[in-house]
Amino acid sequence: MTTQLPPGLQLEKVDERIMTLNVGPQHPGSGHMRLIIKVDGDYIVSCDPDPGYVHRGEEKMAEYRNYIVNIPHLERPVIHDSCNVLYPYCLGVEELLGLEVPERAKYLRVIASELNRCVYIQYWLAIYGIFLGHSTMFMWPAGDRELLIDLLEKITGARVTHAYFVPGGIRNDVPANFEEMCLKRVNYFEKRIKEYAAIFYDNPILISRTQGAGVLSREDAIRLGTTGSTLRASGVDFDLRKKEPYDAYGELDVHSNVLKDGDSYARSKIPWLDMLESCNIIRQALQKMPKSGSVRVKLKPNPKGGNDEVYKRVESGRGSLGCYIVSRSQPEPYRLKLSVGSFRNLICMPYLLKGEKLGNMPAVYWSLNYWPVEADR
Amino acid sequence: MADAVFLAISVLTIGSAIAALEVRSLIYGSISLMGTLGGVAGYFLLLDSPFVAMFQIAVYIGSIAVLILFTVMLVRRQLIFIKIEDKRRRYAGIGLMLIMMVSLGAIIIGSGVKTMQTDAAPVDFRTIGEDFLTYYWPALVLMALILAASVIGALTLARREDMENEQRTD
Amino acid sequence: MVGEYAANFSHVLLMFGFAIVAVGPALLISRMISPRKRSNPVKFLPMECGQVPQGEGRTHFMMQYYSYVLMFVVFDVMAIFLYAWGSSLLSLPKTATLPIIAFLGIMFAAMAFALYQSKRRNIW
Amino acid sequence: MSAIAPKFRFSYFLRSILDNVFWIITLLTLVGIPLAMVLFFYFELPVMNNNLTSPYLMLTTIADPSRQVPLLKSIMHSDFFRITAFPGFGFAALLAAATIFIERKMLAKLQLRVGPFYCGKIEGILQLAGDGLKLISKEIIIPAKADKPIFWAAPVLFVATAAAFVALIPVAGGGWVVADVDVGLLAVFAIIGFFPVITVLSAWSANSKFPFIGGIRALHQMVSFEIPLILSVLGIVILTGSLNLSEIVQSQIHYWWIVFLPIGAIVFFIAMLAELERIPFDLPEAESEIVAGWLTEFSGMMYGLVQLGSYVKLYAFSALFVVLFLGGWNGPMIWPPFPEDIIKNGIVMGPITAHIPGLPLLDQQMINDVVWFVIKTMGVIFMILLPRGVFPRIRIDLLLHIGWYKLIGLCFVNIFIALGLLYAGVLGPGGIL
Amino acid sequence: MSQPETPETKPVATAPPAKAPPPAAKAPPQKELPQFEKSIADKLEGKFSTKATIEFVKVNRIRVKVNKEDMLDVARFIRDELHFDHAESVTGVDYPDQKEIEVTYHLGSYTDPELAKQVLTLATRAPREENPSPGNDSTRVPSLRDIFYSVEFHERECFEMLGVYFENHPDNRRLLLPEDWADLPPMRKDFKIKGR
Amino acid sequence: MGTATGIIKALNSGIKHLAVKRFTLRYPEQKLKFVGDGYQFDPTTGVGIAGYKGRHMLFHDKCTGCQLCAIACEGVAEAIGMVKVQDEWKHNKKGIMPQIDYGKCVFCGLCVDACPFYALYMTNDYELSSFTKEALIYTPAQLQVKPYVQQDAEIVFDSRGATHG
Repeated sequence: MTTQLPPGLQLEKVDERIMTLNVGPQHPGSGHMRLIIKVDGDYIVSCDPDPGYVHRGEEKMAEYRNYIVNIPHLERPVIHDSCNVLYPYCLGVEELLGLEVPERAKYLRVIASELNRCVYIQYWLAIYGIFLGHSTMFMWPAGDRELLIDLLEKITGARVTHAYFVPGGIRNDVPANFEEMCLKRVNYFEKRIKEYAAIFYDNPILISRTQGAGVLSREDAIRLGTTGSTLRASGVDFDLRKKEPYDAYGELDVHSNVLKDGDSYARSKIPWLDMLESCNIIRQALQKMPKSGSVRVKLKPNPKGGNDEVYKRVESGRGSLGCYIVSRSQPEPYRLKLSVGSFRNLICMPYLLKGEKLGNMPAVYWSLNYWPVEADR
Repeated sequence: MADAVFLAISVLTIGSAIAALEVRSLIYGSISLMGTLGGVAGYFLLLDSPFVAMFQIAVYIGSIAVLILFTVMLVRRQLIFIKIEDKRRRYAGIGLMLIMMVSLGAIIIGSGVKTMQTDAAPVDFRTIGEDFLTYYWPALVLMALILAASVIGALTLARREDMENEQRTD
Repeated sequence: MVGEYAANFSHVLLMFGFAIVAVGPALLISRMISPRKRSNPVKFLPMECGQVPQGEGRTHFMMQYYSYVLMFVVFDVMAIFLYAWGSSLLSLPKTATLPIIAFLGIMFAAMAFALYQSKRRNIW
Repeated sequence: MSAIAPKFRFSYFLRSILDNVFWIITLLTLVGIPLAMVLFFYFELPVMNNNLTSPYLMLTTIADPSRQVPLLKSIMHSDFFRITAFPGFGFAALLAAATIFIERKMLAKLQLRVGPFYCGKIEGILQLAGDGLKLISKEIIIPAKADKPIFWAAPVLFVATAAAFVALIPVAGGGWVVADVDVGLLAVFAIIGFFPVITVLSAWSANSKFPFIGGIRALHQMVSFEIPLILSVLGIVILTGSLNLSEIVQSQIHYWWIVFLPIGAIVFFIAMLAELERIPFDLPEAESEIVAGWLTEFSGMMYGLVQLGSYVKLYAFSALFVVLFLGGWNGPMIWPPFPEDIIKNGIVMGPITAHIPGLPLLDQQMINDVVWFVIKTMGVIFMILLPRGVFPRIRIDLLLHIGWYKLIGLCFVNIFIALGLLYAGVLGPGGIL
Repeated sequence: MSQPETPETKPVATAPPAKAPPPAAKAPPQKELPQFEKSIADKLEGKFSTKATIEFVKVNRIRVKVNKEDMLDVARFIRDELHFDHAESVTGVDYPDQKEIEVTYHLGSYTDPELAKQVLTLATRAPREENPSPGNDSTRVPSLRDIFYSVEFHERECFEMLGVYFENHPDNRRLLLPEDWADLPPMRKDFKIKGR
Repeated sequence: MGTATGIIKALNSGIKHLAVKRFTLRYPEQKLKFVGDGYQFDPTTGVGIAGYKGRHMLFHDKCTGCQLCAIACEGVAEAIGMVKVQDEWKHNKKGIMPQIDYGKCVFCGLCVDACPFYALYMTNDYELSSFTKEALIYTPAQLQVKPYVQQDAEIVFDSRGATHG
């Protein structure tokens, strides 16, 4: 209905209700990225992610360095998950060069990779906590992470940028009495993360806030090509550790965690379950690991691959992490492409945030297990 | 002492009332309006009826002024009425005001306010409640109806009219 | 006596004034001793997460919960009437309960309507 | 020598301190003493020994401690003392500072970390002073397009409104309250009504998007939770028939209202959290959504003042909770009585015998009251602080839903409980208890 | 169909009927081909005998090369008949010596548990220009966004990194690079890193 | 009632943790203990020996000036440069030895892997901060000095939680 307006008064148009908010790059609720969000009142009308603030051209850099020297810089996209980000690269180069990894190195790789996954997920969880305004959930994971960081430091010699995996095995053997130390810490760590349930995952306020926020149905999860916890929270049982076992995972009993809801709550719970599963895998691997033996194949100084290409993928903390290497008989890769889980999950962001409430924005955004630095590479 | 306070409150009330009408910025106008309403509360305090004074502050400043502020903030300035300078309108307004003041004054003078004792004991606020629920109960029910009607009317007026535009997916 | 209560309330005002007098100098001192560099105009832009601000700061931004604010105005009045009733309850006759029940009934009907309206998100 | 402070010399540092001391002493003697003399003539001075104190007499009391006690006593019973120091602003600010310290240390303990540690040797007790110094020496940046008068006034008004709230809180028996108002409870609600106004005005004046959203959120939140806040106390008003806070406290000599009206207490507590913008209801300052809400554009001491105001407000609310539900200052006598001979004869300190009859400026009852009041208030403050470590932030629509559906329903349940108790003859005049 | 290939670039891709062995020089040439992968490759072969070239079949990996004109048909067949339902990555590889840019889609499947291990590599080539102006030159391939929704952001990345324009892509904008990037697309070989 | 019990459980968990020991490592007073003496490499087997990758240490009597470490670093950080040293060594004809710029070093340890003569290894010293960039460049003479490190804090588990004892 249109009423007769007094002169000088106009009805405002719809577009004037819409406010454009830049969430990021200098925003406590964004990573190193920007979300251009249009809000109508409390509802998000559209969302346009703008990554690229930490783009460093890792792929270009890799074309100039040989297969060994690529290692320290290729782990930079995700320094919290540096073992896993090197994993597919090492697998790929091993296939290119035709290397056979020693048995003990396979298990140690699995252990280091699972420890690093826990470290990554703890960091992710800490930020998820602070995004939801739960400061304890920031401090606890950030503190308990220290247990495993300390352990990894004893193995690899660095706290986060381990540079531990190399084509052909691992850089160094573990120190003495490692198994006992590892078991003790992993057991305590498992006990600690089980305590998160009462204060975080079973917290009614958290449940009321995240359940039903940003629901990604099974069909959409497949159609959008999501991966990792985002995919498994939507009810698709796809865990590369089980589906395409690499290294020692084939001999271990891996259980992949799947939830059906596909909302923020399920997406945030899957990594937590993954951590418990990781503790399990580490204990198994410690048992089955050969007690001694070689851990590294000796390489020539400048190894060359043939005219070939490989695509290897592993399950990282953020889902499937693929490494595509094109080799042209040079010591350097001709083209190296990292297909990272974060970048694949980025496409969900405009899809899920549309029509969502502004208050749900951080919950949905971070539950996608998106790591801006990795997506930019 | 009371006289001085009365004068001060009068100056505050009338001054801020004038400011509320004359200030160009709407926000400052509504702040001035809050001053006026607070001045009225001051009158009530001077008249030894703190209950009504607190009612005045809590309702008029605490909620109605907030509502006015809120509404003023949400409306852009150029969308408000353009001020139309018209001599006839002004005189008509002044005339209307005079008529209203005279009639109100007549009512007040006729209501027996002249015979009131200034040094009588103040009325306990509980008697207000008692009177409301016994002798004046129709007024209470009437007030409830008015409030209900106002909330319904306000809700009906405030909704947006361009519902067809579909921007939200839920 | 006229102004008896006003004298009591004046303490509240005095406290209000004293707080202003006490904390105002903090701002003044801060203004005096803090550095003031006005060379960089970007410093005085509103916060926009590191981007150049687009659009106005004070747009017509309406939350979908406007009805709650409208309801507040009415229910504030209602609550204070309930205080008048509650504080004088002891000296009231039993029949005086009826008007308050009618009052509450009408108000609850209005509240139900308002809550129903506030639930319909798409009209706001 | 380090590159960060290349010109630092200890002698310079000492010289600057000596400079400051010199100037302070000079200014005090040149300005302070004449000013004090002038002011003494204008102040209403107390009557001592049956004669009005003159300014000269006033100065002589400085030399004679036996004359100071009655003077101090008279000062302590003046309105000025009440407003500035004890039940008023100073006390509130002190408790607010204690609150901040407790919050930091308790939260740190809950989160298995240390918290402030180095500033002030003992567990970082001077951290707050350090923070205050930092804030006061920071530059105040005001956005260019802001509405400057409102922007400057908002923090000050926020503190002042919180202080006005404090004025209504009775701290101890015997009239230890700044403003003993007959309709105290209503006055409290009238003052609470100012907070949304100030918030929304400051948010509007900043002329920026995030403060604007934060201000509107704050408005919705505060305004919605005022109704449950007001209605949850109605049960007490029904049972006591009074709106005076001191009378409400006196009505709880034998039992606290939280025993009979637990639902009202819970509703009041939740509404209080929302009014205070504490986690889980700190939506107006939700940093992950809207940078810092309506505080985004405040910098330096303006931010500090808003924080001061919000902690004073926190004290005032928890004191109100104590007054309404936890029996205020009532409690068993735990303060030991003062020794008789000191009261009569004064203290003997070594060679000097200072005969100061009536040394205790405060009586035993009053100190006991204050101790109980502070203990209870600290308990309530602890309960307000604890959710910050335990709960995440809630969403605005859930918040409003809780406020308007659940809490108001519980309020009416509470009122019916109160009415039932009254009509069943359990409480109220002629009741069993 | 495809352009003649110089032997040192792409190792195999000879006549379609004879499945090329894994081309690595070190691997034994007469290795047994994995059965399951071969069956998939045969299906593709049977449908698009002339259009699609099977370049290699390895354990869990198949590589198919098509012309860019046949891209949409092959991709639709892969989605509908072979049940590959999402793209893991889209990679552009620059071959300046052949004046071509290859765009490689790595396709995987979530719905079919048998295909969970498989990654099908779908490659196509676009002509390359010496002085590129991204979006306006002949370096363009059809977008697979309507078939595999998940390639949307990958194709945007490929567009800005190599200057390959994807036709019918709804949103061909910059993604990672700064807004004022006016140089060559950085992943091309003639874009050199400073100092190397 | 699920909500109420959940809230009570969360509060209970919070209060319980008030009695758990603090986990913080008080850094300048306590320093974490590391395995062994530092990261070393055995070129005969091609496998490293676990240890912390801190500041390097250079044995002048073993370094031949072969530049392999500098070549290894070239693609990583370009932190190693070869400089002339004053001393005369028989095995080091050119008289050049690595000089490491810790403003650029990423502590990956590839230089240690590259050294075939056991001349370079990494120590537990990680406190390298300085006020100038120049002070971060360590000459061969500085690299020769064995750092003094005192690191003794370790994570201790007991019934009241873990601490850095």
